Amino acid sequence: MDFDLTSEQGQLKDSIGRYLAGRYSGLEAREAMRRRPEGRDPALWQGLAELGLLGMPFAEEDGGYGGGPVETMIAMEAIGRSLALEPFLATGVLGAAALRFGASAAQKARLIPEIAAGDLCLSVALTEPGARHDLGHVATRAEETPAGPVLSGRKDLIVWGESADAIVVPARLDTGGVGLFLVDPRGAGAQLSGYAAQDGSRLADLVLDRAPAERLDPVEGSAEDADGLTVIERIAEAGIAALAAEAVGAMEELHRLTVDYLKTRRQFGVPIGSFQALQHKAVDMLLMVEQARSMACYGAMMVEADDPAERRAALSAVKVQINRSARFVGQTAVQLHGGIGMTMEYIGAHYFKRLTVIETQLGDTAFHLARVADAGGLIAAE
Amino acid sequence: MDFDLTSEQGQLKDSIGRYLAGRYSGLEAREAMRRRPEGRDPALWQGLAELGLLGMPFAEEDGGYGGGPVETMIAMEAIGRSLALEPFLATGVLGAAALRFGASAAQKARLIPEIAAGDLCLSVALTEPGARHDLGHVATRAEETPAGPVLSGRKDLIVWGESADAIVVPARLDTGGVGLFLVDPRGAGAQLSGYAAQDGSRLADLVLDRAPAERLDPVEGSAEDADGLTVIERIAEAGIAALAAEAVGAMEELHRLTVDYLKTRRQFGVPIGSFQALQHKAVDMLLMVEQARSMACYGAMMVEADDPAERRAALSAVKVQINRSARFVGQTAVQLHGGIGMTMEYIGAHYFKRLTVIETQLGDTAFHLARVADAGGLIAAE
Amino acid sequence: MDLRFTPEETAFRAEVRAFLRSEIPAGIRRKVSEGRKLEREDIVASQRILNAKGWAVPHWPVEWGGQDWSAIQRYIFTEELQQAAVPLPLQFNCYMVGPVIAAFGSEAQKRRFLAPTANLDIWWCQGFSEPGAGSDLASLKTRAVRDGDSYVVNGQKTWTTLGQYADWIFCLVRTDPEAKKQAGISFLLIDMKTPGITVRPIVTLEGHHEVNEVFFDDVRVPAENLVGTENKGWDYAKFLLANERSGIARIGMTKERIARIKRLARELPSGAGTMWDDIGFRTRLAQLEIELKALEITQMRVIAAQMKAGSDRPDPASSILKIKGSELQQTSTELLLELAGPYGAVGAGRVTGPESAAFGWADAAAALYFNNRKVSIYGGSNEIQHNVIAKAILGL
Amino acid sequence: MDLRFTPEETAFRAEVRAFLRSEIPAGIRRKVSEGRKLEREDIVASQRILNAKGWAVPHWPVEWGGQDWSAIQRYIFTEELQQAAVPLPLQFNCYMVGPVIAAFGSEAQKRRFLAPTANLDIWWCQGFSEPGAGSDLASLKTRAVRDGDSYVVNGQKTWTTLGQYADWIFCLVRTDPEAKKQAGISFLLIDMKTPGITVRPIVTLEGHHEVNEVFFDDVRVPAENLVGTENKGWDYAKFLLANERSGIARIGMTKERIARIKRLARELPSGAGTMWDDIGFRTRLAQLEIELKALEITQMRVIAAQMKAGSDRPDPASSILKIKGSELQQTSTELLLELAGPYGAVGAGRVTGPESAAFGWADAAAALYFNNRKVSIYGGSNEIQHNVIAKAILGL
Repeated sequence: MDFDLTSEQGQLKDSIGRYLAGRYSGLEAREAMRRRPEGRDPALWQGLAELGLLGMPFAEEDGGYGGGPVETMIAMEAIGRSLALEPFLATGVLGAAALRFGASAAQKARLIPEIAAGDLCLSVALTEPGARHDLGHVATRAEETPAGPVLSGRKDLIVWGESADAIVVPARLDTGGVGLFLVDPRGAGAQLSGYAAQDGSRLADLVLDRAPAERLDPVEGSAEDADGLTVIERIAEAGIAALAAEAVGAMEELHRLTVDYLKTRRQFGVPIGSFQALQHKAVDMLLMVEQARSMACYGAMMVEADDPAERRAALSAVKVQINRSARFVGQTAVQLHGGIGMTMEYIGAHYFKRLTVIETQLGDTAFHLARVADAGGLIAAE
Repeated sequence: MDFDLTSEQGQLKDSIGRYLAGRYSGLEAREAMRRRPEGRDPALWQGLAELGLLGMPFAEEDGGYGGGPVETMIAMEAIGRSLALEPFLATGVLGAAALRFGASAAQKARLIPEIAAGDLCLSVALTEPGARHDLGHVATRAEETPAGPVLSGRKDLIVWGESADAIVVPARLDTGGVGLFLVDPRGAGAQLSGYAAQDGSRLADLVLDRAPAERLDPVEGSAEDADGLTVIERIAEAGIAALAAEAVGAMEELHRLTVDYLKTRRQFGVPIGSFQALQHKAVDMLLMVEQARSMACYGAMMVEADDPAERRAALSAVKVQINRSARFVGQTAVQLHGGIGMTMEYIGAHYFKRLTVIETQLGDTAFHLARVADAGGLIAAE
Repeated sequence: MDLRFTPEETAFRAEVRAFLRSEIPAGIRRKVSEGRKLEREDIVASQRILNAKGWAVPHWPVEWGGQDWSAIQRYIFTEELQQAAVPLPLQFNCYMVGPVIAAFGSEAQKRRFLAPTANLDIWWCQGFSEPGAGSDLASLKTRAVRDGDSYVVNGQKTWTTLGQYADWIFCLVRTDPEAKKQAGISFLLIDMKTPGITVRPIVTLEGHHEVNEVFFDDVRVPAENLVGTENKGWDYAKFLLANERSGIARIGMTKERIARIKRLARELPSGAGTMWDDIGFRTRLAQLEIELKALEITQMRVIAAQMKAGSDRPDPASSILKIKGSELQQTSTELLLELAGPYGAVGAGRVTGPESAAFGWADAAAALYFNNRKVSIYGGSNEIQHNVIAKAILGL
Repeated sequence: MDLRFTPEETAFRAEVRAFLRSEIPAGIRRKVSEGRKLEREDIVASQRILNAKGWAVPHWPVEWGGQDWSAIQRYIFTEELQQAAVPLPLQFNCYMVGPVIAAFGSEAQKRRFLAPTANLDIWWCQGFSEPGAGSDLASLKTRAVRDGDSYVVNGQKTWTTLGQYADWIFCLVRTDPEAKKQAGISFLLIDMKTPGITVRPIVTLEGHHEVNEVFFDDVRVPAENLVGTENKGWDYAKFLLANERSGIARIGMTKERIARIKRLARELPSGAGTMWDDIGFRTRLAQLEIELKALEITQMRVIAAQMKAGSDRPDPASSILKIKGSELQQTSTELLLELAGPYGAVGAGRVTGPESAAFGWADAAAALYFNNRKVSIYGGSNEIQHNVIAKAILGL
């Protein structure tokens, strides 16, 4: 048992933290990026590539830098802390998981160096209208043609879809199974429409009408090869572990802002942090942050566990705790700030909004709690 | 809309309150009664009869004094406030409802004057082993014999069963329906065994083996006549409305004790009630007490509503709020008292225990919340 | 004891309900229901319809347009407004400055202001809060110095709701800087067109421009616009804030939202059925309904106690209504957000998701959730309400 | 970063588990599991089995019977004790007075007391709390006046857990009434058979005689029974209380209870099936398990941080473990009580309900629920822990 980072991980943490803190130096800097047509500053992506972050999620033999869940945790926590508008979740987590678990060696060899260099952004189209949180709801159809497969259907809520050069799209095969395909969202038969999310990031819907696609080919004979839904689960699990780390970064920063505010804001002639009722709420926030951090660690550990049932229950448990902590910490931060916490001029409010969106992503509290309950919980009855 | 009591009701409230406060003058007085073989002081029952309380639950034409749900509420609230060990719930609420809804005019004429005079105590055997909260679970069987019906089966958790001269027992008829019967718990074929409950009151189990019984005959053609379960539902609804009032009386007194304690107990050189965190908890207790009081009023109003579905959902809603308030108020009272709240030498602890038992009686929170949800809630979607 | 309404009260409710649903435009009511931004014209139109009926200011003195209703009628009326998703008559006009002018204003002020205030010909905003004051309202710093027939006002107000639409602002200003906190404050009416006033928008969590900062830079206000007596403004403010607290539980509004959630849940696909089949969701909704029912009766008890005391003075029990009422409003928006599911993340104005007419609301769900965080903050935060109850009711 | 245990740690866990389950009598473990009252002999027997194995006081110095285990091994050991429902080694002996004597006692005291303390040949109880002191422990009033070779002790202690079984009591007494609060307190060992000591039982909520009041009336205590230096007792008490806090989260105990709830739920009839089919119940249980998993990792993080700091000094983060750990213990007893359903009302010792061997526990469910209310009160109430965190971690 060991919670220390290796010295390389420590360096990564320092460099990514420093890099993002420098660029996201405050709300105005972030707002300036958000107002750009892309909803972000694409120049920063090259910076992330230069830091080695974009090759990190891939094995060295595949052209990556051999990072694992801990490296992802470090990156996502820094993103959460700085409230960065970087599509790392889309490319470095969801897209990377799709390639790791779903792509052939040749596909990896072709795509990973491009991603590592910052030249290729991905996203994954995990949901369809009406699917709610069920990732197994795949109505988009793949059809074989002499020129290769074409896809038809509708996907929505694609994270940073407009920033993606290629989108991984699950589609129903003639066999009834599900396969994953790479689609050019600006190619023939594809219509991508982007829009703002509540947290300042961007989402996109994708309508496909016989859009040419390239099938991702998992390692032959693997579990992922047998069932494309297995790959989708792995992608979602990687996403939950990453969102957990992002949420922890955001919560810690929001808690810090709140405690600072309690120390400096004066009412009735004293700092409001001298009121016991407010102190205790700040303590309750800390408890929730610490519980969330523990579950983010648990997520990083369990995301590579071998047993699918155990892994699935664990990641669902992670999301439940993250969601509950995110809600409590966000709401309480606003409450303790009073009016100023209600304004978009205050960066704390933006943390609250990001945390709220995280709650809705990759399954909400009720969905994941039901999954843990269905699995019979986490503790064996013996 | 009117929350005032009539002057008669006001007098009843004063007289019952004064009577019980005089007898239950403190924990020692109560403990002395509890330690008697009966678990109470039977002499007090005559006093309640003299106050007119025991005839109150019955219509004047049936030999009663024509009270209604408000009178029951007044009585039960006083019982709750004084933590009285009187079997009024058994006789004056459950038993009375069994007669009101389930008995023929002749039966009423025979039994009610005896009850009003304090000479006849009843109880109702609402549950069987394994029924959990389901009152429709009736495995006890009634058999017709030339000498009249006989019952065989097991009933448990009968409220103040040892104090009852006759027990109302639901049993399965040959037709498959359910009928209600009066059984002498000390007669042939009946074996009654009493035991202490967690709150100092007494419960009893009843084993019947071809025990002679008298069938209660509802008014011919009424809903209650068609289905004995309807009578059982009405009995349980009357019981919930009464428990709600009892809980409110107990909660108000426990809250008062707690606020008093906060004012008098000193730590760190000041009354602990000067600590804001404790003040706010005392306020949260008050909120829960007030919400419970409102629902006790609602229960008293709805227990005579005509529409069975509406009545049923309403009383379930009442029990949910009462249970939640009882738990919060009880737990918080103990917490605010600290160590002293944990001891049986302190009367507040006994209120907590009674409130906890109320939570388990006539359906717990989860049971009734599910009933409200199944009914589609309380508010029409339009 | 009887919780039922009299036949007269029931008939009154039916009359109000029928009028509101037939006369207030459905488009406006839908905006209210979904928590979308109302335009100035929406609010004006709705209030003028009510005023034409004599219902914009029923709680005012009869001579100034009031209705002499019982507390129960007022309760029924407000609940019906909320349940029909009608914009409430502008509270700054109807519940704040109007009653203050009627009670404490000069005859000239009454004649000049009350009728146009009721009809929303004058739009008022409130100048009480200041940056740095927060819950400690009386620590306000905006100064008004008497100079001949005028006051010269300098300072800054904040959280001025809908100040961008306002014709006039009623302000608390410090007229005696030597006096202790609550003393030395006056109640001043100021024309927003007066030179020296600047309004700066503040965008709140949900992305709307709902509140403002208002800056006063040597603003000259005719002395005739002082309400009542100089340095007695705090008394009028307390009178006004007591008014503000009534109806703060917004039970009708939460009921309306619950009814809407039920309708939406029945249409919204989830798994093989709809969200209405999700017993967990329905259980959470039932829990909210139970607490709301309890609060509704608590509110009736407070009203009955006030009627019995023959007093319009605020009951400290209204702090209970504020705390619990705001919690339940917030819970209802949480359930709406849960209902929206992954579409809760969608930014305002974007319609996406299942191809169902019922789904056009999802982009507003998060906005409503965000916006409703304010209800436990404004009008005395819930922490302040706890302090009030601890002191006034529990004697701690 | 790696949350997994090393193969050595896993082997250690297996060894502990196998030993506990084979060597500690099942009857004793069942009582612990159901929260029933343990007799003095149960506790003595269990601790002597552990002590014979060298496991009663593994955290003591090796020369006095300790094991030189790592913090992780200690954690594993405690968790296994709890999960196997083994009575914890008597904390007054093993976690309180023993470490204090080992650290601050004279050589003579160490030789006289430590071995019999480890083997429970001497049963210790704690004389810290006094009526009127509560969370303000340092306000204690019991006096010890030096008289020749003795101290004469007068005063009263309370909440003396299992004092009825005790051979000795370790007390905080005031030796310098002039000094400020924390100064002027000494740490004294007193033979319970000394004339002038009276023990009065206190029955707690669940109906058991677990705690006592202890009265001192001119009790003469040999001066050699003073631990360390006169008037330095508060330092030793702080050292002791820090020890007390470790393992306070009782995660293993809650895990054991959850496992038991699952087994019982699968056997307990409800409707057409069992309570395990009740998705609402299972969801509440899952929620508890999730929070417990998070707390388990939080506890490991605290241990890892302590190991890294190379310090046994208490981390203020242990207050987090105390708060959340006590909440989850309490939640687990609430679920057990819910499982008992209507049989939760049944008084201790009565078996009723479904004719199932699995149902013999129901009468103990409420007792366990009642008894567990103490865990958020003792050892510094959760309100006090909030104060500690606010000050020590947040700097408020």
